[in-house]
Amino acid sequence: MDPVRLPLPVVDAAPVVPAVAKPFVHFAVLDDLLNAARANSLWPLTFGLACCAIEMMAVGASKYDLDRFGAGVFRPSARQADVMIFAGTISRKMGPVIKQLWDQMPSPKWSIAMGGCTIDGGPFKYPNQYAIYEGADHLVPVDVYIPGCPPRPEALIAGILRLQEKIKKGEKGDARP
Amino acid sequence: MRQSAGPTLERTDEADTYYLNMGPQHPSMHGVLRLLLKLRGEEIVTCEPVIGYAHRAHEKMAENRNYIMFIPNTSRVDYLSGMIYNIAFCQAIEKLCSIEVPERAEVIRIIACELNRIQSHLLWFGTFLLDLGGITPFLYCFDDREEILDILDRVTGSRLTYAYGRFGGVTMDVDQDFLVRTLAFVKRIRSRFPMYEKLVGENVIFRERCEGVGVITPEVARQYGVSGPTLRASGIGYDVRRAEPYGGYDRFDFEIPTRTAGDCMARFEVRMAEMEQSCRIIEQAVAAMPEGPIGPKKLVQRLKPPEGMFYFAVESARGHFGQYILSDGSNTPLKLKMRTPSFSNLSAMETVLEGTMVADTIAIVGSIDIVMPEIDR
Amino acid sequence: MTLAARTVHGFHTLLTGLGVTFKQIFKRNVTLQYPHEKPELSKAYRSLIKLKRFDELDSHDCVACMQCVKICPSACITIEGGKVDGIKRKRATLFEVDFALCSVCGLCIDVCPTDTLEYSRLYDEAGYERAWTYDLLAEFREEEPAFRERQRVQEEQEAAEKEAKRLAAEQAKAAKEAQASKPPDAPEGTT
Amino acid sequence: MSPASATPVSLDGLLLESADADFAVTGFHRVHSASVERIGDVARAYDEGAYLLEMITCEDRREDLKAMRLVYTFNRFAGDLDRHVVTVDLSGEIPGAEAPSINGVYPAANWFEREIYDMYGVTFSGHPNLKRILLPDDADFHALLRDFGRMEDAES
Amino acid sequence: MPTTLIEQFGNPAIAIATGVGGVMTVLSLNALFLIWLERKVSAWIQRRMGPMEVGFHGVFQTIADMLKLLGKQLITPKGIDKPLYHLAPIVVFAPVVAATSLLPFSKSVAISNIDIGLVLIFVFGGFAVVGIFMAGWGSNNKYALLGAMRSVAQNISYEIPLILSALAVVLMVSAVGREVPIDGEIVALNGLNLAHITMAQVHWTWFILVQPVAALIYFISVLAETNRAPFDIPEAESELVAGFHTEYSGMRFALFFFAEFSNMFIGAMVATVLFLGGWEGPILPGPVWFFLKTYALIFIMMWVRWTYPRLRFDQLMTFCWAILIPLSILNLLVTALVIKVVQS
Repeated sequence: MDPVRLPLPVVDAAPVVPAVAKPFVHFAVLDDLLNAARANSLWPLTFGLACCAIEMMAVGASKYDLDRFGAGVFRPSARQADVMIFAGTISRKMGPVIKQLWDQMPSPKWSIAMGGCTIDGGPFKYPNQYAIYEGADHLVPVDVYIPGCPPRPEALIAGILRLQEKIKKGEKGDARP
Repeated sequence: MRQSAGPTLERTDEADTYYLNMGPQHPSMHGVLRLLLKLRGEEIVTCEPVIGYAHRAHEKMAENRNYIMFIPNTSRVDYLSGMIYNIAFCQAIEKLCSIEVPERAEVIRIIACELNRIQSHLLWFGTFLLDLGGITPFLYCFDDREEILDILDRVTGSRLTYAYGRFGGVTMDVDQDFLVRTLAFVKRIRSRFPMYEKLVGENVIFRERCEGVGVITPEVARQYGVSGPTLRASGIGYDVRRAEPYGGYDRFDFEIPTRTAGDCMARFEVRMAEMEQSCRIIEQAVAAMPEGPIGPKKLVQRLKPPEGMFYFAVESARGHFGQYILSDGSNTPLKLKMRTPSFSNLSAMETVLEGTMVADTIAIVGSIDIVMPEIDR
Repeated sequence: MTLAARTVHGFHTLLTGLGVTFKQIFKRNVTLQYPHEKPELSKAYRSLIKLKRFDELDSHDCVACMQCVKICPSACITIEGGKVDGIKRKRATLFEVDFALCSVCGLCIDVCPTDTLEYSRLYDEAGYERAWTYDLLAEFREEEPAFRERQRVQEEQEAAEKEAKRLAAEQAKAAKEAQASKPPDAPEGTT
Repeated sequence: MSPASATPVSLDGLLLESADADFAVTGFHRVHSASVERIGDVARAYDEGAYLLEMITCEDRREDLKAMRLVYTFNRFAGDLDRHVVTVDLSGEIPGAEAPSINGVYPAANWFEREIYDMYGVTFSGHPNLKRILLPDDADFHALLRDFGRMEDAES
Repeated sequence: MPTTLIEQFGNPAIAIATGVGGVMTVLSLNALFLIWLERKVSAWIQRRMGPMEVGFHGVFQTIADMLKLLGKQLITPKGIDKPLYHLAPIVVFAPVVAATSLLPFSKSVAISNIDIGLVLIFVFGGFAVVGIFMAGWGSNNKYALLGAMRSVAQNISYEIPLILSALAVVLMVSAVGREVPIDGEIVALNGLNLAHITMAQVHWTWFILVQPVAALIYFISVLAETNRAPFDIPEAESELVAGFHTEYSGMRFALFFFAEFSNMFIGAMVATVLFLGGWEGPILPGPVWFFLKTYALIFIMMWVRWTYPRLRFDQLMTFCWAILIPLSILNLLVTALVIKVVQS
């Protein structure tokens, strides 16, 4: 039997974006339709940082084929992307670039932290580490975390499916509850 | 301390030129390379590669840890030849502390490293075509690459960043099924080469885009310390496996493919020929697989390295990867410098890219096959 | 080659390129439809570590020797344990691994003296929370008291056997001394 | 294996001391040490001998040698293998340590020297644009110095 | 002669309403289908599966894309040239609708039947260039500017072989169609009227058999006009990030996306009219043949896109000026010579 994941309390990630009030008017059916459309056409930003980028490419390739979920359209320009997949270690020099890219993306936008480095520093975390941000949470609100070093392509697809469920439930990415 | 993202763009000094920032996030910048180009129209006046966006402090970690605890870092320095780097670190320590490696382990290591080299060249071929605009060859290469990842997964357990080597051998033995699948893969990849040749090698658009583009003369290669397929495409047949044989490579006969043109097309042909040579090595290695142990029973942890300076070079998919170890006899290195090939190959770009078009820059940088964390360490 | 010949040859190569891709259309696709089809993982597959269940003990055999904690490069294993309520063999009472830090290098498995660690088959982990600490003792926790009981009984048996053996050894020694101290006249009571 | 002794490079008078090294163990054919002033001539000599600059690195030897030591490795890719290492000792204070840049002879040195300046703080006189290469430009520390960022004195 | 809407409805207001309505629905349905087809064709060629999860075989995938793009935030970057930036998508998209209304779908159905239909098509084709340049120049982004400069040079230079090869067809039509019986009376065919061109091919044979060189040049030029690979240099993904539409997000980007596929659709339709005999076909009704031939051409365009790398910009220019234009002029001369010889 596989080890059971501890129901640890959520480590309070650095609150990056102030919470946005719930929308005042609810269009029940339209909201669901719009959320379903958003969930099924998540255009990721081509944004490989390190080793996980190769596994992200493998997911885009024929064997695992991300296009089956409508997410295979990798948009190079931040203006046309919906989800930013952090694939690899985030170095300190890359921090301002990531923040700028995140601001350039039109909302609703989501982010997936793929690989140990983007969750908690991964194999490069040691006391007094000077070169990397230990976790993508220091820069950007993260919606889905995928552990592994590097996570298998199936894990990234599972992560995207989790993100789709989250969107279908209607939670906007950058408006943290 | 606020971290700025590198040189900011100002007005250029020359007339009718402007700075274009092929920034850290760019579809064909192989990770997080940033080219600060000064352009006149579409022609490049000066090009300054700005690196450091994937700096992860490997060398600082090496100085803070025992030798054994640095093993996971090695395959993450250049994750496209992860196996070659992982085995190279183990071989360096074995040479340093003169640890004996059983013959079967050596042959297994050679097969794994050559499979890793083919996989790296395949991925280079795919991304090179992607830079030139052809999308389909990229996906065909990934089909073949997935085959290699499956085979290596059977014995190392991971797909990309391996921790398969230990001081004195490897962690898991190879069974008959692995050997059969490797030979089947070699047969399959050999049937795929003519298809790639027809789809891409002879394609007139590809030839127009590559011939005569980004010529690196042997003199420039020597001045910048260029190594690997990029050097061999400029006519110098230097390959560490032949120049300073290590790990049993002298037992197998294989040629070192070279070309003299030194342009993108020559680099393409050298890498395709190199894949064929790696297949030959694998076939001979599988045929000559000796019986015997694959490594020490107990994990070798406490090392007694002699003091002084040591250098151990290996031929990675991108070129001459040298490890310089300064040891003071303790179980932790005083200094571990990793001389990575792409660092020098990319530094040569400052002269090679002058005067070329923007589209050629993408082709040339793509043709020298760089991996950013290997440059930034 | 004149311009015309080059154009014709170029056009010919373009057609062969089209031929190659056209043949690919009719070949079967190579996609593994992940959520519907599960991948078959190789026997050497490496993922997060887990505790092996030994048949003779019917439980794990982690003696909290802290070897793996010392050697783990990313320090992602935390263990607490020791001698528990009277059993001589040490037991781990807390064994947690932070999967976000683990680089799956396998050094802990190689260094474990009781060889109780092995790789789990987790391959598609994804979630909404940032904490990825796994509790490896979860499956053994409820049967722990039963195990300790069996262990205590077994240790008492061993102690008893050792006791008995020691007694037997003393008797044999005493008997030998007794025999040695009356050498020439007839040995009495040779049974 | 090329005979280590027959070095086609005329280094007479430029080096402080030279010694043969056992290639099988250390990976070098000859180990030299040169003074700071003569490193430019040494580099030119190697350049004439068609050697290439394989690598420059720096060691923080302030504890035992009271010096920052630069390590230059020269090798031949075109001929048969012949790897020489040349060590140069500089003054021990950072940011005081200074060495002449050999970028004029070997353009490869440009990035090596920038990396050493970035990681160790050793400045190179005559370098075209000596600024940080790996760390962000406004970083105010030199990462690989032994007293910087040690694991034990981290406030975890 | 196909009866136009004006003749059917008499009242111009209704005619215009039905015409525009019809064209818009045809275009939007077709764009949705083409985007889905493009992803499926690329999947077949690359031996993967393409959109699968959103409805059977991903049929509603493009609808999901469009709905999502509708719901996206419209970012207006700082420092842009406001009028140019906002007008660009409309200028790129509008001529597409106009050009579709000129085409004769079948013997009886046509939205309009203008004597200089072919010239109008090329005029509307020229509009797209202006729109792309406005987008590139207006969005205050160096990549977009580079993309815009490239697209202007490319479209203008490839317009010449396009028109020259079409001229060859016009020559043939007027030569062949001296006296052709159309619903009763004999009429001399006017080479510029699209319906007449199709009639000529009905009357004689398809022009692709007679003019293979012109057809090839026309097809290559249409690829270049619609910025499709191997000529997709203005929005070269690997060089200029996303070319002229780098700064567009949400529905504005969707309009560009929409216009690109509609341009492809129109290019294929005009090629069908010029070379493959429009609505002419043995048993199936007119429009079915028309769309069948159009989608065959579109499939070839997609097939070409997923096979070839991209030309460099100066190679594109030399290919056009050194090979295509001389070839098309030569072809025109030969056609004129042959017609002169045949007629005398």
